[in-house]
Amino acid sequence: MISVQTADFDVAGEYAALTAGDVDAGAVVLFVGRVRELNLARQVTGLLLEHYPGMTEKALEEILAEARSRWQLIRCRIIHRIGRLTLGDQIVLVGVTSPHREQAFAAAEFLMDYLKTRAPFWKKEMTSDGEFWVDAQEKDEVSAQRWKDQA
Amino acid sequence: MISVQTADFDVAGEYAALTAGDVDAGAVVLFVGRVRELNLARQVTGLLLEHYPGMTEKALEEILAEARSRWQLIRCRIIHRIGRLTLGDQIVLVGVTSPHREQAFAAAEFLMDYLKTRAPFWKKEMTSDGEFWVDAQEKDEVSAQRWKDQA
Amino acid sequence: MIKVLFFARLREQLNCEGLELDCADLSTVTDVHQHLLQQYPGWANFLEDRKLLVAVNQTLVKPQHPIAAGDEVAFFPPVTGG
Amino acid sequence: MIKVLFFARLREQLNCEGLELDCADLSTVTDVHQHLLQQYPGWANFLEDRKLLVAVNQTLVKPQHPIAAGDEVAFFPPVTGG
Repeated sequence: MISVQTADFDVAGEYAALTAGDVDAGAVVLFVGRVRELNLARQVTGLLLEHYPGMTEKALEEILAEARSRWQLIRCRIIHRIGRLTLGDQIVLVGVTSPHREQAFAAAEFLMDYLKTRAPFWKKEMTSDGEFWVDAQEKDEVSAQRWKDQA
Repeated sequence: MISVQTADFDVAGEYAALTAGDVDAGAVVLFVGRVRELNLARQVTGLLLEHYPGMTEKALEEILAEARSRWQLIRCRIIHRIGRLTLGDQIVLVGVTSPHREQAFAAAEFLMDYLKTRAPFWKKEMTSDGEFWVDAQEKDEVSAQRWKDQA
Repeated sequence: MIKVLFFARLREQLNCEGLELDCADLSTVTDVHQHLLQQYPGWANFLEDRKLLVAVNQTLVKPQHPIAAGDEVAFFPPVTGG
Repeated sequence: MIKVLFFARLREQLNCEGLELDCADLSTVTDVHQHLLQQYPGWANFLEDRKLLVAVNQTLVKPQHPIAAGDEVAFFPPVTGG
């Protein structure tokens, strides 16, 4: 399931939903991305997250379908927040369950790599020197590329 | 921090402890291992987890120190349960926080791979055909070995 | 007609969220791009950024992708979510 | 004296959790192993399993590891936690 929302999310509730009533998932992997103070040597005080309504949801559904075609996943969850966020705030959650731990880890990493390079979100950082759009990082594209080589 | 315990653990509380008052950790990875019904084609009804008191804690501390020497980790948590467990029960939790997502993912996977091959825990499965000690799996040793090749 | 959208840094640089275009003479994304450059010469600095991505009907496509009436064409910088 | 411990499947096979040994003539883990085989011939089937692991003072070691009075020597099958 996919959500794009301004509201915060509750990791405990998401974990419960991923595992409730299930005895097949031996492995659960949760990833949470948060707003951190120091990014590429810039002192950050907050973020503004813009997105492309409609396309965002579509892109995330496609990424999720791709993950399901590659690994044996039981339940999957992606939540991405938009709007204004402050230090320490939760930005994104990826949760997957699988019978096998190596598949759960691979799928969660894949989802984050693809989300970071293919889903239309853009971060603007608030810093003491002003507001700046964040540049895409080469290393994120490299991370995403390794899944292609494996396909 | 490390705990070896018969009691269940609370993922929500562990997530809160990993992130409270922190604005440096951009990435949080949580892994939870659970008792699943179908293991290597055997129908499981429960597990008995034996360990080597004293050595277990020592082994886990060493594994954690090794992870901290390899990656930039802010907080780490390992909980492993012992004793009798039933279907769907939580067995193990590994939680790490890091400024960087790729490091958080790598550290969590490393901790699970090393825990599975170097920490003195043994599983006995309860099945409809009786109780059987679980054999170590070649693939777990292979998983653990890849970190050595990288060192 | 087609709908053209701009996002994030590009939206701010052009000071434009989107516009509508007659697509009678436009058959590919490249044609849309060229048309915008001719109509708004001041946008060249920003629209000629080779890193820009383009989506047609909310799917990432290549510059040679065909265009039809009713399409939604979006230009935006590399994404930075997550 | 040294303390010898057995765990999991091996503990059940030997029907023994542990025992104490005079270590005056034992200088390595291999010596301890040989001594056990001589003293308990019925254990050969289980103690000769090449996959068994051994820890001295709660650290995994190789068979040639030295032994000293007061050591805790544990034999056990490959671990299966997590």
